[in-house]
Amino acid sequence: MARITAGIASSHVPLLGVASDQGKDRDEYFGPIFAGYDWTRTWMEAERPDVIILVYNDHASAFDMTVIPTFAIGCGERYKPADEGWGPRPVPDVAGHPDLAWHIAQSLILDEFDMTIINEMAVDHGLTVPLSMMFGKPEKWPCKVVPLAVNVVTYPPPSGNRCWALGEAIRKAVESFPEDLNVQIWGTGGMSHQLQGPRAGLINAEWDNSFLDRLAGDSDDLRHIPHIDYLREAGSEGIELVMWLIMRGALGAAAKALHRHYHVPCSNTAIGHMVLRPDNGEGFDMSGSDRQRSATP
Amino acid sequence: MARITAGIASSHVPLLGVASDQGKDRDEYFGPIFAGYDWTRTWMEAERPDVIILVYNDHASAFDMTVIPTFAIGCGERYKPADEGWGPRPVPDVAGHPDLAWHIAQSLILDEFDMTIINEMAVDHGLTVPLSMMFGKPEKWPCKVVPLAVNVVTYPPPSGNRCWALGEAIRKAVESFPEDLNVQIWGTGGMSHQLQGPRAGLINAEWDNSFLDRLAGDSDDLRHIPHIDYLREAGSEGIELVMWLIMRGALGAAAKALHRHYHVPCSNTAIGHMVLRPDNGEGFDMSGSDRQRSATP
Amino acid sequence: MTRDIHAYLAELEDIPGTRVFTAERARQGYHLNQFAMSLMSEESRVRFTRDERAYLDAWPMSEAQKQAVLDRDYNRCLDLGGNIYFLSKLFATDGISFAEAVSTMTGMDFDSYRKMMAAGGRSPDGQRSIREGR
Amino acid sequence: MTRDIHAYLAELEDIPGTRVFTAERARQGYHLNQFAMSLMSEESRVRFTRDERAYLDAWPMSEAQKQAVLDRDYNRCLDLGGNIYFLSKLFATDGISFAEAVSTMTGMDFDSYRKMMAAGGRSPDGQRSIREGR
Ligand SMILES: [Fe+3]
Ligand SMILES: [Fe+3]
Repeated sequence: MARITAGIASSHVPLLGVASDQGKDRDEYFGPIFAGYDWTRTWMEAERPDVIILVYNDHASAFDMTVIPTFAIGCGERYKPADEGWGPRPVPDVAGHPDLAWHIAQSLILDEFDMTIINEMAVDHGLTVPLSMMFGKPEKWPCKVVPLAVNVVTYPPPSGNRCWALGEAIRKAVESFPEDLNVQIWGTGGMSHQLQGPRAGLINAEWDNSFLDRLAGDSDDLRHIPHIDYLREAGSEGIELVMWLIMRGALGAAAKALHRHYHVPCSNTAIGHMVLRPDNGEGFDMSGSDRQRSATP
Repeated sequence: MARITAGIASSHVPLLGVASDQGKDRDEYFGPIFAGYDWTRTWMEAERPDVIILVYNDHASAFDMTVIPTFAIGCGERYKPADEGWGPRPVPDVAGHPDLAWHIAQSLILDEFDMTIINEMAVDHGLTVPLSMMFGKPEKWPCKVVPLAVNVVTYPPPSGNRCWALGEAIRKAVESFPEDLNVQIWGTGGMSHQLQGPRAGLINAEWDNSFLDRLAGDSDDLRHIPHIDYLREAGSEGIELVMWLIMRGALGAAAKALHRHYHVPCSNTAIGHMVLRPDNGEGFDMSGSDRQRSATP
Repeated sequence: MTRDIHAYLAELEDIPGTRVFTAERARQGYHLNQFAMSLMSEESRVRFTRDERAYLDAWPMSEAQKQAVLDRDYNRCLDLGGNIYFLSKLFATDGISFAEAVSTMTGMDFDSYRKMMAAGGRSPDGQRSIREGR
Repeated sequence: MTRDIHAYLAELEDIPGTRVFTAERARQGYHLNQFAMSLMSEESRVRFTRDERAYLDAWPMSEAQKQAVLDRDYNRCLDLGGNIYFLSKLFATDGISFAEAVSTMTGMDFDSYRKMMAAGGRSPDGQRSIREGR
């Protein structure tokens, strides 16, 4: 049986991709940001997930105005980095996991989520920057990825409640997948930022930290935050945080924080990052993952 | 306030488009089929809807395997007939109603339906054949259309329950649109047919007629029919009937049948057609529609 | 409606003479279906008609899929992941009707198939379930 | 979360210095955004850079939209229905960073904007609601 062993929240600022690609990740500006991911990179070596369900939003890269899906799940074999205006990022292609992705897609539709199935698309910084933050610069990404693209650009995005519920249904779907897979789910985007208009540059560290506080534990009150509160408190692009709720919903009733990092600024944005473990009596011990993996080279 | 004044169910067999386009609609084979729509065409002259919400499925015309939306709502200005392999049908372009369509799309997303918004697409026989059946061969279609494309090709399609609930939410959305519009909703496809394999040609008149019986009245038990029952009883392509439930859900708790027509065969298919009026105390009197329309040429 | 996807999918395989277009078939038939859909323009249809083999060879389809297309063996196309709505672009290109193309999958000639349809179609009796034989 | 779309949309207009990308803006900016997105290939960027006016004239955009693009007036682009993620393809083509492009909308020069960000960013105080002045 496949199981969701961890959830990761992370900003996905495009400039972090640039910093990584140009080797500036330890300079004065970026050093403190990347340092907050060092714990996670080490931890990840022991965890060795087989698949990441990577919740992100497309930033007008794969989807233009002709087709705007609320929830799009990538069921393809392979995804190329998008050319976002300065050429594609020089990072490896992303390998999909069509077996798991189709299983989740089918299960979600039976559970009355109105998914859009995607078989071919380019993936932009929303997906590739978190991979760089968590894995650095490998020749190839060390695991498969199921992209889950959420519309947070054209209004209205899905409600926080709907996102949380989607996470809950994803958990159920993963647990009914017969193969023994170590699956992580990542929620990306945020934290507070506004990229447009005279109000651009807004940062709300207090609100962000309260959001991080409430992400762990056994309350689900984050799901009830209305969109307008994200916009007022965390800037127009702070709405991306609804995607973290899909991740959180997939961890079950309770989750504990293993690691937490917050830094201002990166470009226009407040960086937030958290590693969470489901805390519903599973008692995950990932030390076995290493052994299992090394047996099959 | 906009209101849904009627619901129409109709098969959308491509051959009916061919018959209409080639002027064979009153020959020996097609005469009895088209005759069953005569009542509706006359009735439509008095009803004069402003907009049709036209629920149909794309048959691998606008959507190929790269993108498969469960529920796609057309918010564009204009849709061209698709080339389905024998050239586009020689029928007028379909004019959209972006104001109403976007209003419905936004409302549905707030109501936690995970819509895909479409701004540009070609429309195939699933949408244009019902227009021909109801309106004949006008120079231009007499009303605007909001296309609502439902995936019933790649499994699983949405459940009957989800379709019915979507209809309920559409009703609410239409009623919150400020402009005074006469809106009909059409559910198309079906009835029993199977287009593939050794079992092709299956027709189940008894099951179809029971479905028609239960479409009117105040029961919502049709929403609970599982997919497998459609397939076993009404053939693999009989699953299209779930789209009728979106129409029916949008009529409210009760609906009365104004007209009913059933004929076997048309090509591989059982033709079913029904005109329904919401029956929840609205007391629709459409004789006013004519006056209103003739005042504004 | 069952919410267990495994039970749901298993039931779909229990219908005689029917291949439901599940994820498994959609994946197997991906390029076969995309090929068929490419016939939605006159220019493609002309190119295909002129040299079917050359046209097919531009698609990453299996040899079996290509042969099934060349043979117009629609049951075989379905077995190899084809979907009838995609394949309809192929028989439209050939200028044959939906009913005629469909009849080729039933083991009947077109005339007998038409007569069956005119007489009310194929009865569902005995065609509902392999397992239950009803 | 309010389920009334009118109230929902009205609230979105209550935020100082912010244009939320609603249906209304999406419709107005449709071709402006599609133009910007066309800059996702090197070939298009070269053509655009060589003759911006000619490239823009191939799009059914309003003259005001074209002029706003030529002027790189991003606030004006937003007023005319542009969305920042679409427009980012334009400033990427120009080779300027997200932060620099964004700073041009704030009435600050880039250096002051950067300093503001380094000092913790713009405070939300007084920036939450026009109506409530908080
Ligand atoms: Fe983002
Ligand atoms: Fe159909």
